[in-house]
Amino acid sequence: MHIQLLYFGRPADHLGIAQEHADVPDHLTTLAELLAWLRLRGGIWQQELADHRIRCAVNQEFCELTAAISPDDEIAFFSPISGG
Amino acid sequence: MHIQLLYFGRPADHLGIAQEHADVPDHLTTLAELLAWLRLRGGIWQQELADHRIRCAVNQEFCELTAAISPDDEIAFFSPISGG
Amino acid sequence: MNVSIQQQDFDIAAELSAVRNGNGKIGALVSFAGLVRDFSGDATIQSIYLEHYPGMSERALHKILEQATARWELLDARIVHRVGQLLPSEQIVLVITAAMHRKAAFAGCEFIIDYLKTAAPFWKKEQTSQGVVWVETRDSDVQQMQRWQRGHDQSGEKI
Amino acid sequence: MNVSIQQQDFDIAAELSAVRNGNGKIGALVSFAGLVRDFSGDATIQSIYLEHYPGMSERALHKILEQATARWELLDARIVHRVGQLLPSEQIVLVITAAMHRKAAFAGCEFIIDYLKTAAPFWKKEQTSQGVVWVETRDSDVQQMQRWQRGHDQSGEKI
Repeated sequence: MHIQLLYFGRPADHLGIAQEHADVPDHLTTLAELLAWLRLRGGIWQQELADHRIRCAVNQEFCELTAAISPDDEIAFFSPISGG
Repeated sequence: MHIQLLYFGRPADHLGIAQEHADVPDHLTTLAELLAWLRLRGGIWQQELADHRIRCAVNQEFCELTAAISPDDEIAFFSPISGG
Repeated sequence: MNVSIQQQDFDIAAELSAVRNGNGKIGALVSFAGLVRDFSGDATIQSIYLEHYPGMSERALHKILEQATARWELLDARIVHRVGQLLPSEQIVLVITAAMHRKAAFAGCEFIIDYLKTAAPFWKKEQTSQGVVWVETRDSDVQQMQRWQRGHDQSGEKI
Repeated sequence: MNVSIQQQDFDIAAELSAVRNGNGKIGALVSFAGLVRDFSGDATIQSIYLEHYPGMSERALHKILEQATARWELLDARIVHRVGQLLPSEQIVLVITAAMHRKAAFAGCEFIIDYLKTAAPFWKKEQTSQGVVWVETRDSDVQQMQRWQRGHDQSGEKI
């Protein structure tokens, strides 16, 4: 399954990545599963993408980690927002 | 008793007077008595200085009609305020 | 803290700059500008005329600023109030508050204009399509002011 | 209603003029400007860096303006939010509301900035004397936002 991943805030900064086009296993069905799969990259990915430190959006709407993912979704991972 | 009288807002406009130096009878001791004495001028003075239409200040502080007056006070009569 | 009662128009940007004045503690700057509306009920407003009680009005506005500063952590606050003849859309009054945090700046600014409406000796005459009227204190303004006496929302206040 | 996310500084006077736009119904104009403070806790702030989620951030801000306009009688409202590197005392964000009456303008403006803090995808990094920190949503901001959900003070709202 092809998915566009975006990173903002602390994880983007610490992982040194703003976006990637990932080909993820088709058996991943939720944001939580996708995060767990990304954490398999190890090292800093495990820390930065820990569930409790991450907020997400699917197709530019804030979502809980239980949200489903679909092919061609635009998925964003970021730290808690702090604008204004 | 010598008193300086100032008028603002509706009564100043309708009476055509902004200030006057009045020599008022010494037996007047409150704003209410002073107003009643001024209303003796008759005509429009009776309407404009009716107790319920008038607000007052003594020496630049808002006061009730029961407030005492003293020689050389600066006394102001005006309509309810409407700034801003 | 600064109070100005003047005939001439004011420049909001210049007044904001004066309040900021390079103070790096300021995180929130709130302004309220009151403008002359072109209507009053069903009537069209042609102009308004504002007068004040010189001396007492300045003292009343300073007192309101002091009350606001005692209640909220304001770094600065300022009132500019115009008098004389004003046309629709003209600026009447400006209130600016500066604070570290926005809650104090908002509450302080709204408190100041609510009190100005009910505790400062200004009078407004409206020249409308239906004649000339001296505006009197509105019940809604008195109610707005009384909310603060009940302490309706104490978030952001000094402890 | 207008939203702008930009690197360059904004001119509050020009933004206020754009909102007024000769509309004679406007009686109240409220602005909130958020500035970079020179401190954060015990640390000195050297600069901040703001980033956003392009596309989503504009949509989020428009949605907040729509919510405010649905709840209060606002004649216009506007948000300008800067991104990129900013120094202490620089302007970060501007919210302007215009209404016939001040209560709606104040409530709408405060609602917009409270929601912006908790519902718009912006991130702030502080470069301080004690190192670099990505700021996270503050509990106090969440509480401020939640006040509106409880309808803490409904005066000035549409009936």
